[in-house]
Amino acid sequence: MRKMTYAEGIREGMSVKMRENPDVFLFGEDVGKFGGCFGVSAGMWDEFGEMRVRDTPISEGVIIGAAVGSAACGLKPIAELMFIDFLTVGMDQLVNQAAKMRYMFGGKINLPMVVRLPSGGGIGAAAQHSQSLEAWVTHIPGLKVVYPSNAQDAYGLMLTAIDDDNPVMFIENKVLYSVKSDVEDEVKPIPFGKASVLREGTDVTLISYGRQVFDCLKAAEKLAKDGINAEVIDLRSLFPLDKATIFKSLEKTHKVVIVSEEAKRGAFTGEIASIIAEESFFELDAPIKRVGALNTPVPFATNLENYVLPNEQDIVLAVKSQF
Amino acid sequence: MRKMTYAEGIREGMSVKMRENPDVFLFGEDVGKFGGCFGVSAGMWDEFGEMRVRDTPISEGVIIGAAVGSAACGLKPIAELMFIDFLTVGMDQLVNQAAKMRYMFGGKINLPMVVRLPSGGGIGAAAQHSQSLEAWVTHIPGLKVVYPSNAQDAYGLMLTAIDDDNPVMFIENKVLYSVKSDVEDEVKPIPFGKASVLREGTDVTLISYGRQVFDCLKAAEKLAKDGINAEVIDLRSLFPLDKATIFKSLEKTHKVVIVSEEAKRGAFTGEIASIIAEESFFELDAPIKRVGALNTPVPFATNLENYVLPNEQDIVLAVKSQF
Amino acid sequence: MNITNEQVKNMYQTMLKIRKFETRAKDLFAEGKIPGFVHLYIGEEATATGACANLRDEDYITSTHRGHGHIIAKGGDLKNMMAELFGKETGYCKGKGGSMHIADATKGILGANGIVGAGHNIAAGAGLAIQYKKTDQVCVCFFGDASTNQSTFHESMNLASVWKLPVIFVCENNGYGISVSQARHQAITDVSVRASAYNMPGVTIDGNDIFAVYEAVGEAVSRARKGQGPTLVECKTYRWRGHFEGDMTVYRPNGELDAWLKKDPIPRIEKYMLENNIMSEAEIANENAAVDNMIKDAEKFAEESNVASLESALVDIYSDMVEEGRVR
Amino acid sequence: MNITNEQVKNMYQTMLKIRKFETRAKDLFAEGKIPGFVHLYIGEEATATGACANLRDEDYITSTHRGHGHIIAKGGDLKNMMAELFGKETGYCKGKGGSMHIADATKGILGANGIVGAGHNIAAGAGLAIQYKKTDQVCVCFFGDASTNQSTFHESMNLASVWKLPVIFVCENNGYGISVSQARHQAITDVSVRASAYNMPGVTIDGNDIFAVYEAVGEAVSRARKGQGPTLVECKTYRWRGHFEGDMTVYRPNGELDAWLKKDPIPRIEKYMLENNIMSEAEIANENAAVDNMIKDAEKFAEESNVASLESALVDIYSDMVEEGRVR
Ligand SMILES: Cc1ncc(C[n+]2csc(CCOP(=O)(O)OP(=O)(O)O)c2C)c(N)n1
Ligand SMILES: Cc1ncc(C[n+]2csc(CCOP(=O)(O)OP(=O)(O)O)c2C)c(N)n1
Ligand SMILES: [Mg+2]
Ligand SMILES: [Mg+2]
Repeated sequence: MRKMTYAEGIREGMSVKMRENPDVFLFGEDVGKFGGCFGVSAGMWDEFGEMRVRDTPISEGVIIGAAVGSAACGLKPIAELMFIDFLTVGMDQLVNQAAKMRYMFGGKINLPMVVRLPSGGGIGAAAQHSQSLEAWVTHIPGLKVVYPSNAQDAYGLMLTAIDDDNPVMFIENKVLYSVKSDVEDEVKPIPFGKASVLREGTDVTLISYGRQVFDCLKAAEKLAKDGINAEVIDLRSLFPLDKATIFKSLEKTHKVVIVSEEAKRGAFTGEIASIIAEESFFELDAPIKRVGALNTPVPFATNLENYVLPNEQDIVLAVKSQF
Repeated sequence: MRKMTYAEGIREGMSVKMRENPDVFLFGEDVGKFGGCFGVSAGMWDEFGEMRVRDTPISEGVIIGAAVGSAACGLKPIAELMFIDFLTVGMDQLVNQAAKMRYMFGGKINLPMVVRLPSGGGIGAAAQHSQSLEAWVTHIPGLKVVYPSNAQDAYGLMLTAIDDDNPVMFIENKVLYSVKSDVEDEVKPIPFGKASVLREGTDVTLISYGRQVFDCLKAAEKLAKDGINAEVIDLRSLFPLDKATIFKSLEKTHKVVIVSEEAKRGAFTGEIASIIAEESFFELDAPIKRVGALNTPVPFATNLENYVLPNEQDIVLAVKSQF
Repeated sequence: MNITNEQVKNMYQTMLKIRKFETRAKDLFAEGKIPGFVHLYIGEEATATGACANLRDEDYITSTHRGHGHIIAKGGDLKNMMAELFGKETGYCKGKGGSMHIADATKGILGANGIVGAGHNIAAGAGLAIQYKKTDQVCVCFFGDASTNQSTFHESMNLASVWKLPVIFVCENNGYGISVSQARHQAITDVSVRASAYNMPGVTIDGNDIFAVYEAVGEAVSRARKGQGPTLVECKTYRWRGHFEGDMTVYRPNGELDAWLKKDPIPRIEKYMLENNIMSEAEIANENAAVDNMIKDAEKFAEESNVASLESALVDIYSDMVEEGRVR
Repeated sequence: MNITNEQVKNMYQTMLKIRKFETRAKDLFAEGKIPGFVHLYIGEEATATGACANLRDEDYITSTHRGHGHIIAKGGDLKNMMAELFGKETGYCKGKGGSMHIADATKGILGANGIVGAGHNIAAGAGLAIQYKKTDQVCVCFFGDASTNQSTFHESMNLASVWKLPVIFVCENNGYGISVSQARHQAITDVSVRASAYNMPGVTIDGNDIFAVYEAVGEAVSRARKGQGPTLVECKTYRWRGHFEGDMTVYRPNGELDAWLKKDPIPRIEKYMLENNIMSEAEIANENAAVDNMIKDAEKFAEESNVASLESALVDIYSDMVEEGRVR
């Protein structure tokens, strides 16, 4: 066991695979000597050289497009977008090409590519650099979407993502990059579609992923003081989604609060809520609560940003409203 | 009262405003003499001239971007994208610029712009020309989103959209373009956020919009034969959303099926379902059912496309599962 | 010119295959046998044919909405193509793609594409893969004049030039993007001038002169194979039909089509072959009959094939997961 | 050169305002008073100043992530700017935008922008509005060298040229996009060569020579005002600081910064003014003191202003709807 930051977990996952397979490479804006805007690829340029850790021009369209094209021709690209907000620039290559090519071509093509997407607010970066856009990509058949919350998961999910023969959206949380946590000495690939239960509980199920997992855990501690025993689920993989773990928990708790950092309207949490309302309705004995960011662009000023983004207090209140 | 096609309703809405206000203009690919790929602007070039019905190069980014820029400078642009699928190319200008500028600039700018988005499958146009992407835009604070199902609504909503000081996504259904329906002699602007109840019923609420409204009505007729009396709500406006009409209906029926043509995973119907599960939970006495397209890209072959897209039979079955 | 008689004959056959395949597809569309959109390449055959005559099976191409010609020229199978247009399970895409999405990985065909300009970026990616693997393959990226205003043109040209990727950008300048003439969509007449924005060689040639295309693309291919980077080759040509079947071409000036009909690349190569004793009139007639038969066979194959099973809609989304179907 | 002494003095003051505003912002960022990202323009002042000296209040500009200089040069208010950097309610954006989103519609400032290249398209839209309304306004679009590889550069240059829009594209070529030098992000050395891809005039000038900038942009402005369409003006310059505050500039070759420090545009204009008796040493000192005071006032204003109320986060999303807040 050792301690690693979340960023190191991602880096190690990539590096292990790059050592193993010469077809794996990383490219994106300033990923090279600069080490990436958030330092995630620091040192990789030294180890792997400039062809395998390659700086691109500022052209998100061709970053994703070249990932598609090179994957179609047998490589295993990892494309980094500096911020998930820049998906907007390369959306066509992702949604109309990467996600659909296998299907449109009758299954006769493999697209083993990973797109790394630093996401979320909390660093005062304002509306164009703080979004959470997982709802867009989970909506698109043909994409897989994972969102780790800690170093070990980041590492293990990255191993799986690189081995996958399909386009994988690897969403990373910017605030978590510097957070350290335990990592096993030998990290195994973590299969997609397996949530992890971070805290067992009997009274309410808190479903979350990414940074909000920590808010859920904090909320659970507070709730425990009030005699409410919360179960906390970290989805880790948004699609495929581990419905079994969710339903199993609901059979115990019969109450659920779903938490993410997304603007609440149209959030991926809505998809989870509606799956529960459709498939596990009779287990419920309270309204399904969702906690998200307010339906605003993310404001710049620290006080406003803190107000707009969700926190553990919002979760506590949501849970209490169910009792 | 007269009959108009859906396309004519849209055209009339635009033309009325263009006659009224010289700052309103339409631009996009082949909207001019060609009349638009689906003929929606047929004849407008003759009436308004080439500066006000203006053909653009194939550059969706600058189509939306120039709408933003010209709206910021006092015009009232209507930008047509040929297919909603091409939003992917201009997404940045929509999401990071149009939707956020007012907020980022502290409210000190107006962006009265309409983006017309022909949407949906059913014409054998395959995966890149058949998508329903309303979930993306409803998720973005700063955008308004409407989706008419008939000529009168298209006309009246267009009047409102053009008068609105905010970016309005005007989603149009390609299959409906040629469908005729009654239009009042004098069409008034239809306020956003007002659903219309197309059929009153007591046993189950069918919520839908666009083309699926007709599937709901057909399903309601079939259900009526089995003694199930369905209420059918046409949302017309996805954001703002008329929650009051939904909740009122549920107080009567206590059952709901939500229908759209979107790939079901991550669909806007999930947002509606989760709003109900959160805010109107205790009215429900059956699982919230959603009917959507299967979670696949839209296939080309007619039989496959028909299979993937939802139809009235799917709605009937969803309703029956609740009884 | 460095070209064998055998090559000329092959080119001729390829052009005939394209012309006849599409002429038949046009009729089948009119008869309602082919759903969706069909964009025909008739009149532009020399470009795809001349360009692809320089390529090997393991070289790549990217194509467009107007892709039949490129695919046939790169060795695509007529039967699988026609079956795909019909939406049958024996089609290249098992009926899931249709005219705009035909691909054949075994021939390096990275797909027709319904998104104008999307192929540019995919071609850059193919070039990147080739460079990374250090082979001497190339990728030819086909695209229209109007697509050169799309974002992807710029991004991919820039990337290809700064990284010296083995991509040949072949612009088929047919003077229009749907109804919008070149003069109304860009302020230039030769698209090849755009090459200088990337410090890339650029040439403009007669796209209906198959030998000019063959040579210009050939030179670009050999530069690319040697690691000398990308080239932009602009081929001036014209589409005889409307943008898609059903387009009434109201935007065309009188006489424009007629002028181009006279530049039909097929009689041109026939004349050349006759003059140079490459094929006789009789051989030409035979070749035509042979290709007619291929098209008939393709149509028969398509007609007789089954439509795909509904369950087939649920696979090929992912390599390893199948979607749930309808619970009817 | 057609320039009055008054104009030169104004330009000098503007450059001082930019330099001193940013130098102070740098320190305030280091002290933790300014959250988020700060991208400084220090060293590039002559470009924004020379360009905007040609503009009227009703002319437009679009700006970038490195926007302070453009905004000050176009007449932005230092107090509102500093307050915005602090995230206060008296800031230009009421604290909702921050450094990367300052805008001032009353001065035609269509906003700094956090998305590289986004301003290009917005500028095209401003140009379209001007042309549509038939006024003689213009729009100056500022952007960096690396942004000329972004999709928007191409789309907007093409649209502006084919529609002859009154847009002046001013490229601030400081040799880098973050850590990537120009040679590694594009295969050209003069961005102005890209103008020919759009049949648009393009020039390259010394961006640290304020008079050269003033003249080149001035010529472009007068063409644009006359309806003669857009121009690309490339200004070679250099940013003294890292890409953003905190960047250690590991990617810079030794000596590169030093060479550029010698080209500081501020002593250059001082020398010119002294030589031409436009300002004396004493007047220069006075001007410096005056600007120092403006910056102090701006800082004081920012310090003393209130942070915005939490409820203010809920407005300005739409013109006519307010969002629901937290139910805490
Ligand atoms: C991104 C995108 N925008 C618009 C379209 C609609 N469209 C299809 S083909 C076409 C014209 C393309 O013109 P050009 O590139 O010159 O090719 P050509 O059709 O002339 O061969 C347009 C506008 C599209 N398919 N994709
Ligand atoms: C679409 C997009 N991609 C990437 C970034 C991250 N980014 C911000 S500034 C910058 C470099 C811009 O370089 P240049 O255009 O030359 O301007 P400079 O910073 O040198 O003034 C990058 C990559 C961004 N903000 N937006
Ligand atoms: Mg064309
Ligand atoms: Mg730069």
